[in-house]
Amino acid sequence: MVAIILVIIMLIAAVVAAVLKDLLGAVIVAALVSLITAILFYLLQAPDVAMAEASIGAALETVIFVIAIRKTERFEDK
Amino acid sequence: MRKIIALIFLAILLWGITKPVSRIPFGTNKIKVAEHYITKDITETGAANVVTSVVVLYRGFDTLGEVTILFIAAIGLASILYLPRKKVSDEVLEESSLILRTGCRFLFPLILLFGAYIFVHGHLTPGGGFQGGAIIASGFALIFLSCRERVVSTVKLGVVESLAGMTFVAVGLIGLATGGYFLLSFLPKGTLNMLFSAGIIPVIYVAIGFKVGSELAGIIGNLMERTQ
Amino acid sequence: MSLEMLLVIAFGGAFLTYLLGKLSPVLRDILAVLLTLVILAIVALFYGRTGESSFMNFLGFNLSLRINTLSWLFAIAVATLGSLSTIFSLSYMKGKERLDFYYLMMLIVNASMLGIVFSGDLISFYVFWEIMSWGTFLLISYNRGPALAAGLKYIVMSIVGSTAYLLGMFSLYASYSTFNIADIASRISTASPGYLLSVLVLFSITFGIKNALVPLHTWLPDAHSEAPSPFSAVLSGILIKMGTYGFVISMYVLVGIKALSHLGHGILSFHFMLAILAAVTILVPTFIALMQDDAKRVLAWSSIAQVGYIILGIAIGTSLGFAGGMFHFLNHASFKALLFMAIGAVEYRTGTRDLNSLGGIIKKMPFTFMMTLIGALGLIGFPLTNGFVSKWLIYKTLILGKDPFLAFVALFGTWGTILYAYKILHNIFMGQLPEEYKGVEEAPFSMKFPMVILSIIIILFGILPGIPLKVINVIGVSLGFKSLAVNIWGIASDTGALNTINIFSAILVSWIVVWLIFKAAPTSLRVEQDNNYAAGSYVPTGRYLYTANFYAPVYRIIKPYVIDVVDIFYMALAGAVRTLCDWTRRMYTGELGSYVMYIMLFLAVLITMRLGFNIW
Amino acid sequence: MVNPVLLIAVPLGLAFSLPIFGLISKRLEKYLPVIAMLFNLSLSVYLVPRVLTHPIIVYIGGWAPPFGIDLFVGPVGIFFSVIIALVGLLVSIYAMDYIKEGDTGKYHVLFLLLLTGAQGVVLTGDIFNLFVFYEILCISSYALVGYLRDRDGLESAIKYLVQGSIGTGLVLTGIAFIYGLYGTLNMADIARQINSIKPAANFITLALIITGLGVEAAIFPMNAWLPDAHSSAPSSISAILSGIAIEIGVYAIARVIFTIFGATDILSFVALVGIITLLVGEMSALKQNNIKRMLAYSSTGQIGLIVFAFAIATSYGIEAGLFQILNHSLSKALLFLAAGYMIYRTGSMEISSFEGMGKRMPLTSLGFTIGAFSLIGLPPFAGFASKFLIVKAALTKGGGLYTCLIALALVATVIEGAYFFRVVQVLYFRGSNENVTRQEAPVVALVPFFVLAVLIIAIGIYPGPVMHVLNSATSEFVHRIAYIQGVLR
Amino acid sequence: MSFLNANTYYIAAFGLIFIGLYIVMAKKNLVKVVIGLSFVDSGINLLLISIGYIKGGTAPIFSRPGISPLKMVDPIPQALVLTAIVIGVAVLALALSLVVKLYQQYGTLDIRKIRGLKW
Repeated sequence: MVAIILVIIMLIAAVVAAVLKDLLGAVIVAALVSLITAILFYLLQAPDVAMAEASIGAALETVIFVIAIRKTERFEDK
Repeated sequence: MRKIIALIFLAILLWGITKPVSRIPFGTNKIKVAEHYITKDITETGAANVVTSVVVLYRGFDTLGEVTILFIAAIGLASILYLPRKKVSDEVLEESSLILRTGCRFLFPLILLFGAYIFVHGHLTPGGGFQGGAIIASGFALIFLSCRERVVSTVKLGVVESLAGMTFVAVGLIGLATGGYFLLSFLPKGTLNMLFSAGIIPVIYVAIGFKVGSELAGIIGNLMERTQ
Repeated sequence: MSLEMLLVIAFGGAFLTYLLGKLSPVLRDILAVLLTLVILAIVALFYGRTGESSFMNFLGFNLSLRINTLSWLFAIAVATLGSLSTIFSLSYMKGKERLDFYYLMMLIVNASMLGIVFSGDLISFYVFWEIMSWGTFLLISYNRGPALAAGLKYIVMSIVGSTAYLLGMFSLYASYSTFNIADIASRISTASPGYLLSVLVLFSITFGIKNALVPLHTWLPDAHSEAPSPFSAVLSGILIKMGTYGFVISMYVLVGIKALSHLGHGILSFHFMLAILAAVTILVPTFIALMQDDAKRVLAWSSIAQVGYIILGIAIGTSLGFAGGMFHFLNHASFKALLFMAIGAVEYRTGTRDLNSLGGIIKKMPFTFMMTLIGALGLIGFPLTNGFVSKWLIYKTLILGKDPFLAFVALFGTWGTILYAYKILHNIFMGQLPEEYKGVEEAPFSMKFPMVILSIIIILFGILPGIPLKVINVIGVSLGFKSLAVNIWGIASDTGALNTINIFSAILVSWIVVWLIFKAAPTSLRVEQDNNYAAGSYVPTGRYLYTANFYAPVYRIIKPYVIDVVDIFYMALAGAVRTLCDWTRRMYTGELGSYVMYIMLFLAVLITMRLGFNIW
Repeated sequence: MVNPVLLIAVPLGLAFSLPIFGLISKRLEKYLPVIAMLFNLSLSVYLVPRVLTHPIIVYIGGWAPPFGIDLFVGPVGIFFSVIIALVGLLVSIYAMDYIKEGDTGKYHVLFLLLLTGAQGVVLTGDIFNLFVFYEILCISSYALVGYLRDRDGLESAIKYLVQGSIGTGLVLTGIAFIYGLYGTLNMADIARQINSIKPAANFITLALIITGLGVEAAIFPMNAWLPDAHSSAPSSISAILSGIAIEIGVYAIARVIFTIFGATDILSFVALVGIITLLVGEMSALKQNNIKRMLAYSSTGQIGLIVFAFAIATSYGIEAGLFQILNHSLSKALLFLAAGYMIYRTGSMEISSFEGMGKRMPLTSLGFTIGAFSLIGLPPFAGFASKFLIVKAALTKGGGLYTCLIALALVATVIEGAYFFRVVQVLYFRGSNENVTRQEAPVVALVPFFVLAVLIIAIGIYPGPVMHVLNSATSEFVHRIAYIQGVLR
Repeated sequence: MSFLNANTYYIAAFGLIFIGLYIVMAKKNLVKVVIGLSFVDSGINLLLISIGYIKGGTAPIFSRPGISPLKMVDPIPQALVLTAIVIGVAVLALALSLVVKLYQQYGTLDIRKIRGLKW
């Protein structure tokens, strides 16, 4: 049951990331998606992967995204 | 128009994908090879964490490739962001606050320590070189972002990553020289759940930890500094 | 001396010449001439030899070289023209750029032609054929300017031809699992007519392109007129005859005379269709030639027309016709090479070959005029030149074969030939000498020499046609034709004999009669050209160029009909292909999203085909 | 006996250590790829004779397949590794002088890793390992395409990256399905369990993998990245991408179709796709004025021809395809390398700017001409032998479909001839012939030209030794059971 | 509902993959495209892990004595996913560095405007 709720949140977050015009917001939402994926990995009895996804997918990727957005532009259509 | 076509393609893809998925019912999988790993793991490798033994020993060659890929990304990123003139800018951002700086200076060694713990214990507990390396890198990211100080220059990071990579290959070659197989686990298996056990796993994971940490830190550092 | 050695000498010598050219141009020239002469000598020594030997293994197939009288005949023509044109090049090409390259290509083309005629299997035939093609391409392009377009046209058509050849060759291989010509020939008798026909059609495309058979001729006029003159001589004299050789090989050696006669009947039979094409090839190009103003272009179109006679003779497929066609091939090689060389000599001295601006060169270059005259007479088919004999044979064949239409076409073509041959003679050599050509000199020795040799051949074969006809008869018999009654003076056929002694005496007698009549008549007064009454007004010192356009009425009549429709069609086709190609690449729009969609499209197509249509 | 794993380990170790050598001396960097490739070349040539009789199966880490990763060093693998090492060696010699801009040390590392990735793909016997090496190949080529950091380079690199990532994503999905269905990743072990592609699940898996690999192999319509990437990369990289990378893609597809799935059913479709690729490539190239883009489109076309030859699937066809791969590697590398210096001298990629090159850079032009002639398939160059084999394979296969397709392929050859001969004319016969100063490419660049040209001619005249290797290689593809039994004994 | 229950993770995985693919195909901002790529990666990882899962299984770690090997989930997909995650971050870092450089050259991230190479 927890899984279903998490999945629903995750998919909604993914759609939001697709739609959002604010790239920074989209990246934060994408980080949320990664985080939920990490939790799902944990639920699937994969703690190694969960750790990796949390530290790499959720944290470092987001950092890289944020840096990139700061170097470019924040809003999608300008 | 474009969106509709995209959706049509995705619908067809969905249609196709249901076929194999329906042949793989969720939660029932357990097949020969994996079973071998699980049952023979302790006697063959001496590592408590089966995932680790798969990653480093059974499929160690993949891991070598994977490390290479990260290496390529770091090098490629540096070459793309390369600035001909030594124009690595001390970009003028507002000074970060004292609290932040103090906080991250306090946190930084702890994060490093935690990362090191993770990769040293890769064969015993969840985690390993990649996770530990990533945590170390996030420590560096913290420093880069909050304190805006360059703790370690990218050149030094480069040396660390090269040495770590060479260690990996060298371990493999030593295995080839001693036992005739590349990446052979030539060290003793030791006793289960001890720190120094499971053959070459700790050695390789330490190397990977340093490598991944320095590469990811280098990537973030380069992205921060090398772009105006 | 084996055939392999000959080819090694020919190809190796070519490269050696190139390398030597880097050292010293003089040595290079000497070596080039020496090489061609050596080859000529070797080939001449090969006379009467037959045999086949395998020389290397290529991809599991034995490549072999083979010699018999047929290939010897072609080889001797190749070697002769090769050496003569190389000698001609010595002065013609002097001072031009990149001569090492020129000689290299010239010698390679010659060597590859030898390779073609000596090859005993279809693969080596193809290999040498292609080497010849790209060598020719490079030589045609050598002159830059408009030559580039000509070269490109040539090579594209040539690749089309080799494509057809490859298909034909491999379909033969698929049926008989051998590439050896003799082996295929021995097994082919059981093949179905439809299959044979398809193979023959494929080969005919290849050889038709090289042989410039209408409607595959369009590369030739450009290529011949733009190539350097010595090479034009080779091109027209022998290179396009490789197509003739190919026709002979594919029709009479591979398929064989017996199977060939079963390919369709009456008007729809293969050789009759080929003959019709040959007739068209005679008719249209002759009159197009008439309308050209560039001397080499006239000769180029004339080459197409003359090739028509050759193919006509060969296609009819009686022993007389075959002999006529083969003999005409030799003759055309001699007189057309001679004419190209003569025009080349004129161009070398005057710098132009435009028929409308030349004139009166006879005073400055009488020797060249004599040579041109002999060549033109041969071309027309004047008695006591070799052209007469071969055309006589062809007419005879047509009349005997009860093909009045073809015979008429052939005759009609000869009338056109007379017109343009005279046009060349007159516009270049007769009339008034323009001011700018007052300082023109006679051609140098290295140009005279090959021309003399060729004109001797023309006269010799005209008076003693038995020399080549005996060889040709041997070939014909070996291919399964009836033997002809050949003697040194001529040839006998069902309805009469050709005997050059009779002709010789008849001409001698009439000559004497005419001379006597002229002697008897009062002597006429020679006046200078501008010595005429002008009513006191100014007499222009410029030219009276009344000759330039003296076929005007004929032009008016034929102009609407003799357009090179085929060329226009090909050009339109090429344009359409280019447009199509241009549109194809619009697919790469530069937009990332579409590119990713292409990937998904492929996947979607695969899935739909499997799940929707259950194809696999 | 020398362990073939060194073919991968040594270049990898050298690549890792290259930055450290770079710290010691900047000038040392560029020699390392040469050394690595020299080592690889000599080792692979040394291994050829023994591999032809008995494939060497290397267990990595001492784990027997299917539990560990194995390298299958068979005739195919050794054939490809000779090509990779040879072309890689020549291009790295060329690059010693050619690459001057940017962070050259990084270039050499990436270049070496690209070749290592290719080497790994052809040797490995494990499908996930194949994927990993494939990613090494792809990612280093993304970075190298953008190496010059100009507008075109960056644009094509990002486009290539996105398309390539989608492709590898599809491959990984396919591998996930394979694992789910058969529980193993060893190719022989998978092949043992798959008997046909009749079940829809198998087919979809195959489709995913083919599509994914097809992106790198540049099969139409997944080849949109190719003209961009090949034309805007540094010429040495274009040569490698064209001469090696896409061939590796084709190899991977062939391995998947022939060995893993045994999917001979879909081959007529693949043949069709190959011919379409060929036609589209050649037609797009015809009116192209940018020389590198023209060569890139021509690569697409040649890949189509190779795919077609493989799809004939008789032993003749596979043999012909492998031969064409060899020919294309040599010729296209030569073409790109020669074009590279011509572009360098003129500063423009327009074909029209190469007027008079025949005088200005005679040897470079000669190299270009030989490459072009070979690619068109003129004797006595290597291209003739491969074209010959392809036509032979198609027509001996028989059947209306293949006859029509080979006719279309030959039509495409005509188009190819048209644009290559146009360039040859520009090189030698167009433009003023006034005294142009001779500006030949440096000796370091001429060495690869010379070696490639000699090889092209030598193979064209004596294809025998190559055919010897190809025969065994073909049987490795054809005899699937022997492969399985060899690995899982 | 039982279908949902049984296939939650597959739905999650393919949902992510499809949203990612959709973004790559239909969105025009390069950063968005890269986000899409990362979604595809995550989706595939999730797919692999769910393929290796066993109902009621434990993590494949002998963390304490007495764990039955037979109840462990499949370790191989986990190993593969570790690799895939690292590959994903590598590609992403490279992509973003290209994006940043590209922005300096073109001044836009709109892929419809970045069309210097076509035809």
